[in-house]
Amino acid sequence: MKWGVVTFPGSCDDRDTLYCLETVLGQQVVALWHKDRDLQGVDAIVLPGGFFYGDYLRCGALARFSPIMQSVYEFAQAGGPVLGICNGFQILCEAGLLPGALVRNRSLSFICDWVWIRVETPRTPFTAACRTGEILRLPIKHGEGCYVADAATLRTLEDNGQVVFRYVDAAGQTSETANPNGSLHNIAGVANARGNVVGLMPHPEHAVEPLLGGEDGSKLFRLACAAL
Amino acid sequence: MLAKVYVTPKKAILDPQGKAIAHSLHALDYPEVVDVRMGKYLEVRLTGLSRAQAEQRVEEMCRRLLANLVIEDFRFELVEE
Amino acid sequence: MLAKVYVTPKKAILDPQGKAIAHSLHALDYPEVVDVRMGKYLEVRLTGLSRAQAEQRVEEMCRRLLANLVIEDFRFELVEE
Amino acid sequence: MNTAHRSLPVTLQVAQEHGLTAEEYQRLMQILGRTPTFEELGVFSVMWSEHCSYKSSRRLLRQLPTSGPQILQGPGENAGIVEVGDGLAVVFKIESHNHPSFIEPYHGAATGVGGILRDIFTMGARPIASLNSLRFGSLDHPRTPYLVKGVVAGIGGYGNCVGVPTVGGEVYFDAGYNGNILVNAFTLGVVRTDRIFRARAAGAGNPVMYVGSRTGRDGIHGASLLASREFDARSEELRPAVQVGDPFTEKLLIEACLELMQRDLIVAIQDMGAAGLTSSAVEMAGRGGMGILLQLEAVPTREEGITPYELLLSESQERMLLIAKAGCEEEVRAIFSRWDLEACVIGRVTDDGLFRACWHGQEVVRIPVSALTQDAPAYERPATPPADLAARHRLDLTDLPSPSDYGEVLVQLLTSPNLASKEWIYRQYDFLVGSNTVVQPGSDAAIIRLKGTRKGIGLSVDCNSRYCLLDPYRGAQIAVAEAARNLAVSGARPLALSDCLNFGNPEKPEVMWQFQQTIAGMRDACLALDLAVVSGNVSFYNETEGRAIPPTPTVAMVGIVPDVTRHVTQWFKQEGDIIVLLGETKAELGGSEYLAVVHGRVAGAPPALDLSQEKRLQELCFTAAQEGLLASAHDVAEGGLAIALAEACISHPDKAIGARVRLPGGLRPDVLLFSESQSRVLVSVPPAVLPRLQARARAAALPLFILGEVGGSELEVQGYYRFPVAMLQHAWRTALARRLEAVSASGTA
Ligand SMILES: Nc1ncnc2c1ncn2[C@@H]1O[C@H](COP(=O)(O)OP(=O)(O)O)[C@@H](O)[C@H]1O
Ligand SMILES: [Mg+2]
Repeated sequence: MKWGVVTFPGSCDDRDTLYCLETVLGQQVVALWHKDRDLQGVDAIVLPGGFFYGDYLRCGALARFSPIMQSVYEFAQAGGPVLGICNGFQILCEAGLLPGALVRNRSLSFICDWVWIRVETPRTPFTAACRTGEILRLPIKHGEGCYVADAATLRTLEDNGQVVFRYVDAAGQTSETANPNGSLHNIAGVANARGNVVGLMPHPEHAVEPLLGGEDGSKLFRLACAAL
Repeated sequence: MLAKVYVTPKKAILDPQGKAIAHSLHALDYPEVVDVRMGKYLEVRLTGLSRAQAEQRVEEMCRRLLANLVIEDFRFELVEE
Repeated sequence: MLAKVYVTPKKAILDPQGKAIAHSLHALDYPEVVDVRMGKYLEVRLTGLSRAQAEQRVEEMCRRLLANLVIEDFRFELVEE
Repeated sequence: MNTAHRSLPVTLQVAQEHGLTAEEYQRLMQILGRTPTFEELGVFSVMWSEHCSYKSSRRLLRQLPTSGPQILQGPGENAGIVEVGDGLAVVFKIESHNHPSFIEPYHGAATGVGGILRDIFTMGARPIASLNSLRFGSLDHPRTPYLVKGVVAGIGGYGNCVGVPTVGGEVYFDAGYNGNILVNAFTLGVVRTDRIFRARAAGAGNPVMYVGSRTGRDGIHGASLLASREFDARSEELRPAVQVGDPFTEKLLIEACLELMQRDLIVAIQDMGAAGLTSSAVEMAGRGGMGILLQLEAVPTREEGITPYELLLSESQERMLLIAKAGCEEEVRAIFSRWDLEACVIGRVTDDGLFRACWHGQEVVRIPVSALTQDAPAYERPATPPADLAARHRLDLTDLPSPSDYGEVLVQLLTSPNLASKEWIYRQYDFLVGSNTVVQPGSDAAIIRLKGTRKGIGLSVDCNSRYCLLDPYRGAQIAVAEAARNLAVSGARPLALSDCLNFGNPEKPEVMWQFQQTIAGMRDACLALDLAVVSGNVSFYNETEGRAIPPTPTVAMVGIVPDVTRHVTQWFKQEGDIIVLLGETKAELGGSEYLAVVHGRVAGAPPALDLSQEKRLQELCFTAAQEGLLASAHDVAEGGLAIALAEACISHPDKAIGARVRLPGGLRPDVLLFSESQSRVLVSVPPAVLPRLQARARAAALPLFILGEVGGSELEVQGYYRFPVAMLQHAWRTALARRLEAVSASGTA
């Protein structure tokens, strides 16, 4: 199992993702550079968080033109597992690999906090060993994490089980107050139709050590390996 | 040549910024405000293109980069300088 | 009545967004792009005002809230609907 | 451009418009032996400005202790450096960005963060944590909410985007800052001790290279002159000086510079901060005893027609100046271009000790470097205490009516802006990026771990300017003691500090007296607590329409946690734990939050401070923490014991826990509850540990009182009040947001 973590100009959590996979979870990892095309034979790809190009114009808008994205696109089309975290999620939406878009938080301000999310489907490589309905405590940190899509797209997502994570309260219930950013249907993460490309706003890579507040996030990485 | 590009949120899509601005305008005592939509305005300065070329190139820039058609509409005008 | 408000960064002020967009347009093979400035475009829908009143009220809204005069300029047009 | 450049003529009047005095102009003429060119006048005016030359503070600052066994770099470089073992050192500094933030809160605060980050990575350190210390006017003042929102968004906007976590800070609201807010930004970085870079020019002939954003006309005379004069109606005219930050470019600069520093390609490097190209070139030449020659036409610009004068003085952000090893230019360029940044040669190091600048072959500046650095003016300004000092200290408790309902007072204090939770602010900061944050904002000190070691770093920033206004000497001592106490109770041993001294106009004898007293207070506290000042910043002229801010010597302190798993947080943890107060409560309501909020008075003498007792208390807390004895420990500060108890119940990030408490008798209730006596800590321990804690307190001759027990869902202070903790928590957490939103209608007024 070999992971690739892409560094774009403006990526911030790329180093954290590498640290999480390599040092904490003991995985084999390579750092991929946005100007390269070679994926170095990785088995799974993570697009990490940060502020690609300063989030100027729109979050993630300018990333899909990076040379590496052509390779990521082909990798995804071939069924390879791709995980987009936060800014990585925004990039996947902008690149058309995931449906919908992410807009300014309802509060209009950046939010850094710990939240609860519920796993809605185990049918992705990143949730394969989670139970449906399992609750995870992960941090969020974003200014534009409000998930939107038109009504038809939302219906398709719900019908096909492409909603992977939803914001919930500690008891696992969706509610307005449990929704930190105004996302439609409390959506925290979605998958493509095939299920191999997943994007989410919360940061699993920041929840892998008890010393730093919890380790629920490691499930997304550990189980992916088992599932592949 | 100057391309003035207007990018606006699609009608059906949430516009939290527009909503917040309308709210503040009400609080500032402008009850006449019915609704606010917040978009982007870009001035793209171009050189060496005919009007027809510019028309086609700017359209393409908008589709590829300047607007996200999932959530935004765009229009533009060209102004000779 | 619709007020179309254009807010643009002042000339001498750095516009990092415009700079980044110009840079990516070049990378996307639009060498004809000389320069990009990025601003805001607002559509403010108004009711019950005469044109003259609207003129004066929107000017005031811009100064008080919609534009940050330290770093931005604004202009607007009124359109009957 | 071939036509010869024509400088504008210089006269005494022009010099005065540049902020120089007649005497300073005379002195400059003597040094040069001629009338300066317009460009030279510009260079002198910024280098001799208060901001760059420290002409009013230099002599007094020498009194501060600045060295110690672990101190690798004290004041004099871009930041201070302290060794922490394992081959690592931490690099840190705090700096002000007050005036720009008042004019344009978002970008002013953002560029403040950008500036302090550059001071850190320019030394080869990766920035891993930031703090900020903020002072705003009263929340009732119409402009305050706008300023608060802009400043906080700006700090977040910049810090989040560059990927450096903001892990703590402080904020106070006081009418004394209505016309002059304070934004002090601190960053800490980590560096291998064998990889430290300094800003010292060397090697005649080595190329001087420019990297980062292109130069525009922004910020000309910004930091240097704006920060060296009072605010008045004319400040509005200085608005073109406003700078807009570009955190994306900064992020590229950080990564590119750190990559560059892995290789052996450069001799020196410094950011272009206040006074831009001029000060970074002159300071690097000065520290290295060299000269520098600049070719101004080679400087990359972003607009047409920029003059040599403007190139020398522009304060465009996100720019670095470095001195490469001759022959390494191409390799340097290649590293920057990988990050889409331009690097170009704009001059070279010389051995003539001169700062020279040419414009298309014509020399426009030729000044001995020493005239701009060590020979800059230094003043011993007159200092006199204010006439009403004795009156300020008068406070007769018998005149003070006792409140009828202490529960009501508690809620009033918990929801007042200075004591309410600061969650509304720090939730806008990414405090997690970097994967080091062990204790996030919300406890007495932030704790971050040092990867690859067992250690942690504790960080705290403190200053109670009300105490400083009433008695600057004691106020400064308390700022140092409190910052250190915050670290000690969190399990960190205080190591060293950086200070940001925010004052009014130093040409006023009363302000100078405040400054003098502050330095003396800081010095004495540092000596007693065994601390060094390794970096800092002085910000004078914080006045509007002749009214100075309260003296505000912000202290940012850094400590080390030998075993990071043994850190301590301030909130109660476990039902049945015993609640203990270490230290003694005295009738000290002078300068207290209670007096200000409930009685509307700022009066009396601030609490006394016994530095030797303080030191014993801190040592006890630190060792007890490292031995794992403490379940929680919380510094008793503003609002006194009542607030400390409430916070211990309600500040837990995801729950609240009750407590039953009986307070010792013998004092008037409001003194008992709200006195701000120093050197007190509220701890909770499992019952089995209590005897050991008692034995230690006895050995250290520290008073210890058992107050009660943790548990239940109510906070009960017997005889005074009883509240469900969930209700207190909600009120406390949401108070600031409610205040800010209530007035969100005030626009940019
Ligand atoms: N109050 C102070 N206490 C200790 N050192 C100070 C103080 N003020 C300034 N210094 C030191 O003086 C030097 C110059 O400071 P400053 O001009 O703020 O740095 P920069 O050039 O990076 O802006 C720095 O090394 C700084 O650490
Ligand atoms: Mg510096």
